[in-house]
Amino acid sequence: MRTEISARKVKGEFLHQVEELSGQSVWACYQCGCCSSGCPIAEEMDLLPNQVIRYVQLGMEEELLASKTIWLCVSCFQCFARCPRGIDISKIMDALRQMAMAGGVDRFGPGEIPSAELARAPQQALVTVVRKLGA
Amino acid sequence: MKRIGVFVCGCGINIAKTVDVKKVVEEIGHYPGVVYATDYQYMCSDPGQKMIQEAIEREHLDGIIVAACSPTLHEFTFRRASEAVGLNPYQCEIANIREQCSWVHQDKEIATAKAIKITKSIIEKERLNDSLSPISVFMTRRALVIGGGIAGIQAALDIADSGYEVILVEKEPSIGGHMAQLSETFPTLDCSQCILTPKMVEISHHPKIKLLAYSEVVNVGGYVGNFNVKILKKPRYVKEDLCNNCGECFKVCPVVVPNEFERGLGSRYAIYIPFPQAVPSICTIDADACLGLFPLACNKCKEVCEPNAVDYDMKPEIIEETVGAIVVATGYDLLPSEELKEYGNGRNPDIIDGLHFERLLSASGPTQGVIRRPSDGKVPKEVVFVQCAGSRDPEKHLPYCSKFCCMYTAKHALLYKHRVPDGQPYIFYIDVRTAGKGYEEFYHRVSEQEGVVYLRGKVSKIFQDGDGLMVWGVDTLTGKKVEITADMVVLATGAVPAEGSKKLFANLKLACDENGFLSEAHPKLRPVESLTPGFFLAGAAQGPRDIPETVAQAGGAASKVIGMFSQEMLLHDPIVAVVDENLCSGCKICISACPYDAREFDEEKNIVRVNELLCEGCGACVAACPSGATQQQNITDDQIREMVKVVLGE
Amino acid sequence: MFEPKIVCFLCKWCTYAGADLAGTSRLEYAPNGVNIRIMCSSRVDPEHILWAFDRGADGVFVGGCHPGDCHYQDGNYKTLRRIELFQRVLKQFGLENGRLRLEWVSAAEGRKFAQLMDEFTEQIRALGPIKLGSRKGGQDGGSTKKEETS
Amino acid sequence: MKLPYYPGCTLKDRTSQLETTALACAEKLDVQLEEMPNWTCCGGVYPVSETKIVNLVAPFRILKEVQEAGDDKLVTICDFCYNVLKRTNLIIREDSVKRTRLNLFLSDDDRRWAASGRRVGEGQEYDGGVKVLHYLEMLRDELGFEAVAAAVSKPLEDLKIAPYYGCNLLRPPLEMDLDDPEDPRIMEDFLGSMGAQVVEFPYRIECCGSFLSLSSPQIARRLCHTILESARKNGADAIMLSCPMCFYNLEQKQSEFARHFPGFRPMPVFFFSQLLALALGLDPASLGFERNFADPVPLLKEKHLV
Ligand SMILES: Cc1cc2nc3c(=O)[nH]c(=O)nc-3n(C[C@H](O)[C@H](O)[C@H](O)COP(=O)(O)OP(=O)(O)OC[C@H]3O[C@@H](n4cnc5c(N)ncnc54)[C@H](O)[C@@H]3O)c2cc1C
Ligand SMILES: Cc1cc2nc3c(=O)[nH]c(=O)nc-3n(C[C@H](O)[C@H](O)[C@H](O)COP(=O)(O)OP(=O)(O)OC[C@H]3O[C@@H](n4cnc5c(N)ncnc54)[C@H](O)[C@@H]3O)c2cc1C
Ligand code: SF4
Ligand code: SF4
Ligand code: SF4
Ligand code: SF4
Ligand code: SF4
Ligand code: SF4
Ligand code: SF4
Ligand code: SF4
Repeated sequence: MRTEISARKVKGEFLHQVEELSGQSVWACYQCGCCSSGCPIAEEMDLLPNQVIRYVQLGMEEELLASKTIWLCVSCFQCFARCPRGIDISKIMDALRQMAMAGGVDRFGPGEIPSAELARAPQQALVTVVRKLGA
Repeated sequence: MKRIGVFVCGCGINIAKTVDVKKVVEEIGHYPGVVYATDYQYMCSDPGQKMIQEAIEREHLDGIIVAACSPTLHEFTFRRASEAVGLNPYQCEIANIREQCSWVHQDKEIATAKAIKITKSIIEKERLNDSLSPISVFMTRRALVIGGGIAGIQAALDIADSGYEVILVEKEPSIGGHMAQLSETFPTLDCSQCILTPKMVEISHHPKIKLLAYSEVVNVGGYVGNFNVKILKKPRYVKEDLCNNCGECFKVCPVVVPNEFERGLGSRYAIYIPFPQAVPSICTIDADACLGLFPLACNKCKEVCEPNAVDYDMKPEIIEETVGAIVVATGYDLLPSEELKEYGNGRNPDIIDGLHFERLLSASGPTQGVIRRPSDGKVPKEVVFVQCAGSRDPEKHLPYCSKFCCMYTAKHALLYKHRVPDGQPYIFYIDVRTAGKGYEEFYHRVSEQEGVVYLRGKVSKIFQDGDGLMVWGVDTLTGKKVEITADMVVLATGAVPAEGSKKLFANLKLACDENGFLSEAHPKLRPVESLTPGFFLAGAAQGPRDIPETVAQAGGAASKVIGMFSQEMLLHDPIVAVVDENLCSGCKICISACPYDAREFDEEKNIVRVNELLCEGCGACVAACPSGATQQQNITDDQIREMVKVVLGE
Repeated sequence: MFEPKIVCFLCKWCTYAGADLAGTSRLEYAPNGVNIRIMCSSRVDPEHILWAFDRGADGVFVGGCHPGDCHYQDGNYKTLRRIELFQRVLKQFGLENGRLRLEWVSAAEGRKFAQLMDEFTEQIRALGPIKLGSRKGGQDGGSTKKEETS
Repeated sequence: MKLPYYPGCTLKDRTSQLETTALACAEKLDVQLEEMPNWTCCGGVYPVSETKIVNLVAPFRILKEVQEAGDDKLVTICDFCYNVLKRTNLIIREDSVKRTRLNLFLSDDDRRWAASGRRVGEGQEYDGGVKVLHYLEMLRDELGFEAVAAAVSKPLEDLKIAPYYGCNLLRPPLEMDLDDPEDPRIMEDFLGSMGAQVVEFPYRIECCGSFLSLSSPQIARRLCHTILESARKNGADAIMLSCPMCFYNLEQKQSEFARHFPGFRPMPVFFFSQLLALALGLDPASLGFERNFADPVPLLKEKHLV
């Protein structure tokens, strides 16, 4: 199926919301791909970080909110540190997670942490994973 | 009181249709000072002009107003006509009743009233006009060219070939610039040295060119037509006229240091010629490397120098020259690799930049054109080229596109493939920019026939991994993060203004853009002129550009200089600012208002003076002057006040 | 109907040329403004504006080149600063800021010039003639582009 | 030198060895780190969402208390706390809207506290004036690595250590502004001041996988394995780091590595403070090595450091 592109999508509410939540200017991205080449997780992602930005630019909301990528980004800021346009991609990932969760996806709860881990993982890891991936 | 004549044009019906021309004549005819008023159908036609001229003579007019079309169109026409019959051209003014009245209004009554107001306001202006003549300036018909790259060389030759003298100043021991370092040049792959060397030699032989290599411009005073230039000639410690480039001294010099010309990949002695084809072809002693000039520690070169050219006592010399025009052609440098921390921080010998690679490719280079990687001399079999290294990165490095790196990278990959047929080149790119004649075709050749693999994506990181270099990239077209283990990496590092140019441009008071490249007077219509009169721009000093564009621009700059020199006198519009010495309080407020440094403070009299050759007549100083001491010729405050009055119907 | 009197100071390189273009394009606009050609908008001395108001102008228009396009490097920036400062002075005289307007019009913007003339005329018409009473503490009338951007 | 100190929750529990050694070293170096009273959790991650300002309240309150106590610096040890506090501080300093909102938020909060009889805030605006320092930064900028070097009694001479930075200490670079994000020196210089041999390896600034060790453990494992192997390949005896999360992923989780990566050999991992304690001559038995999976003691014995 062809993907529809229209003013409704590229100037749509979705893009607006992502920009609002993340504080990032999505159209600053010129798709150099540097974020993806340095991302430590990229090989596990179904959409590369630069593709995430591109999908946002084109208003491809459904595809994005269904992607694995947004749950894999660990906010290591490597992409941000090297992005020639100064885009904090982790903020965009966070915004997308937030939107996905608002849409009812509850990706990760404390219940999903194996008890062995619960017993020894640092508090900080527990707090972080829940705040990043849980509602 | 001045005797003023007014000539109202109907422009066929262009004006007459909406403006009652007769009524204008009638009203104006009674206006104080107007001794003659008439109308005519086509004022700019021959009969029209003749009519004006006759009236000027017959009525002994001291000033005329032509109420017609915009002054942009025919001011020149009518001023010339006035001048022909002895009326000072600055006593002829235009009232714009067509573009700004008859063509934009419909109501005849209103338009006529407005035309009358416009005409009266111009009469008021004219009443107070002085007779002026263009300021003519004596001009020195000699040019200074700063920078001896291909831009400076071309400009110097073009000017000199037209018969004017040229002084060419180059800071390095030899002219040639970066083009001398290149191997073969895109898109035709002609040998850079082969096309450049004859021009360099021509410079050295040209009777009209005085070459001052190993020199720098330290100060420029004066103004267009008459610049006083101070040039520092650095001591070579070798007499230019005696050294015959026999090379005996190299054989005995005990000091070996990296050769800058080879970008450190080759070496030279403390007494050296940077490259065999250098012009002037004479030695230079690198005082920092030499075992000791003060006190003398070695003396070996002097001992063997047959013509006795070595002169350890040579001193820096200041040379003063007067020139009429200056071409600035100081070129570019590459962004130092140390700035590219994620790409090896300039510390890995096998991560090199484009100019290093040119030297490796060059038959006269340190490896005689055999591609060997610097660390161990191995012929690299997998080579990664990284485009936009530092360019197009407003966050961390250079915001702009360096323009020639897409093409030189394509060239590099191709030449590499020719030298190492079983090697594999890869090029990481964001976009491939090939806007030039034959460039796209060249790119196709490289990507299609030469087996160069283009990968679309920006490299994130390069590091030593065991024996190889790990390059982390992405291919956004497949959507895959990729890595390549390379034997050598070539960074297409971005171009920056030549080292030291910031200081030089500040010294010359030349405007630069935010990246430090020279600003042109107008990006489209005056691309080879600086905003400062008398300065012309050539080559990469204005922004990264390749050789064809550089040569074209250098020719353009040269022809501007020649055009200026071919005039009898430099003429300057006389509507400059003037200062009434009695009113000026010496507060200096105007000095900072002037964009051209045309105002200088007279310490003795405690007043400000205008250098009318520098003044461009913007009037900013007049508005700034709190005491009314400074006025602009023929647009004085009095004139404006009177015009305002009339406009408002008094 | 109140017909405002407007004095326009136009820089030779941009706005005056823009006004010429409006003419060559035969764009009709309000006739209330009369143009005075100067070399650069930076030639405008606040005093000139005062004269105009003093002599009965209801509005003053200053036109210059767009920022970055000034024929004299940065004259229009000087103008911008001066006019901004001067707006405050005008206020003290009891004149509404809307009576003085600074605009950038390029040589290609004939249409913009025509529109501005109409717009400015209407703006002044709305403000009405300068009342003596308004010379002290008169309220702010009309907004200028400048105000919006600053 | 006396400085307020913010421990954060992890240091009080799962990685208390980091705190105890850091505090012991501070004492040796004549730096009095005074744990701030009433500290709360900083939130663990800097809330990157622009809209959820409420998540900034916790770190904001911490910083405000520092200022109210009359201090202008705050030392942290955990990289995550450092990241959260430093970035929060910056946003307070630079974003006046957020600053005002947070201050308003806390003025309500003060009233609540007053009602509970615990403590009344002065109601004074917090303006971001506190300088947030990482312990390493404190050593570098406040004390100076020369002073550290001078205090070293047992130089770590033969120890080949690969310093590992991870993500939160250096990035985002403009906000953290601790060191060059691509070529940091602070850990290297720190190691140098203790006489250790620094092993630079390409993965020192690559992420360890962070919290993915809980949600997608196989990914974090792969990343950590690569990091450890790279350090080993470059000749390191051990890794030094500063973050409890990295420690968990790179050290504690080594227990599972042999199962997934045949032939894997454990590699000792130190907190920077443990190495400092060694160099300053503190009792090796008190440094918490028993908590490590990869026992560093044999290595230290071999190098005659215990
Ligand atoms: C790796 C690489 C490969 C390239 N390959 C090609 C190619 O194949 N084809 C092509 O068309 N273009 C190529 N180019 C571009 C080409 O180098 C430039 O177009 C050209 O050199 C510009 O000439 P220029 O005279 O303006 O500057 P430069 O060559 O930089 O010359 C400037 C001169 O001014 C001198 N100078 C600087 N400052 C001062 C001062 N203050 N006082 C006195 N003298 C001063 C310098 O010493 C130098 O001699 C390549 C560029 C690079 C980096
Ligand atoms: C859509 C478009 C947009 C553009 N936008 C820009 C832009 O924004 N900025 C920019 O810098 N450039 C732009 N350009 C490019 C710009 O148009 C050209 O650079 C410029 O017009 C070239 O000028 P020229 O005088 O060489 O050629 P032309 O403009 O083509 O002029 C050639 C003249 O020669 C005449 N002529 C042709 N043959 C003969 C003959 N046998 N005898 C006598 N006369 C002849 C023609 O009638 C014509 O008047 C644009 C081009 C296009 C197509
Ligand atoms: S690095 Fe930045 S500009 Fe490049 S693709 Fe990623 S987000 Fe876009
Ligand atoms: S912040 Fe997320 S997207 Fe960016 S490099 Fe780290 S994991 Fe990848
Ligand atoms: S002078 Fe101007 S207005 Fe008069 S006929 Fe000529 S073009 Fe028309
Ligand atoms: S300096 Fe003397 S020895 Fe050396 S090349 Fe020149 S002439 Fe020969
Ligand atoms: S005097 Fe200097 S330049 Fe001459 S041979 Fe000795 S070291 Fe070389
Ligand atoms: S010319 Fe090509 S390689 Fe160079 S900066 Fe521009 S796009 Fe990048
Ligand atoms: S008119 Fe303009 S250029 Fe001339 S002196 Fe005054 S400010 Fe300078
Ligand atoms: S501003 Fe006027 S009074 Fe002051 S120095 Fe300049 S000319 Fe003289």
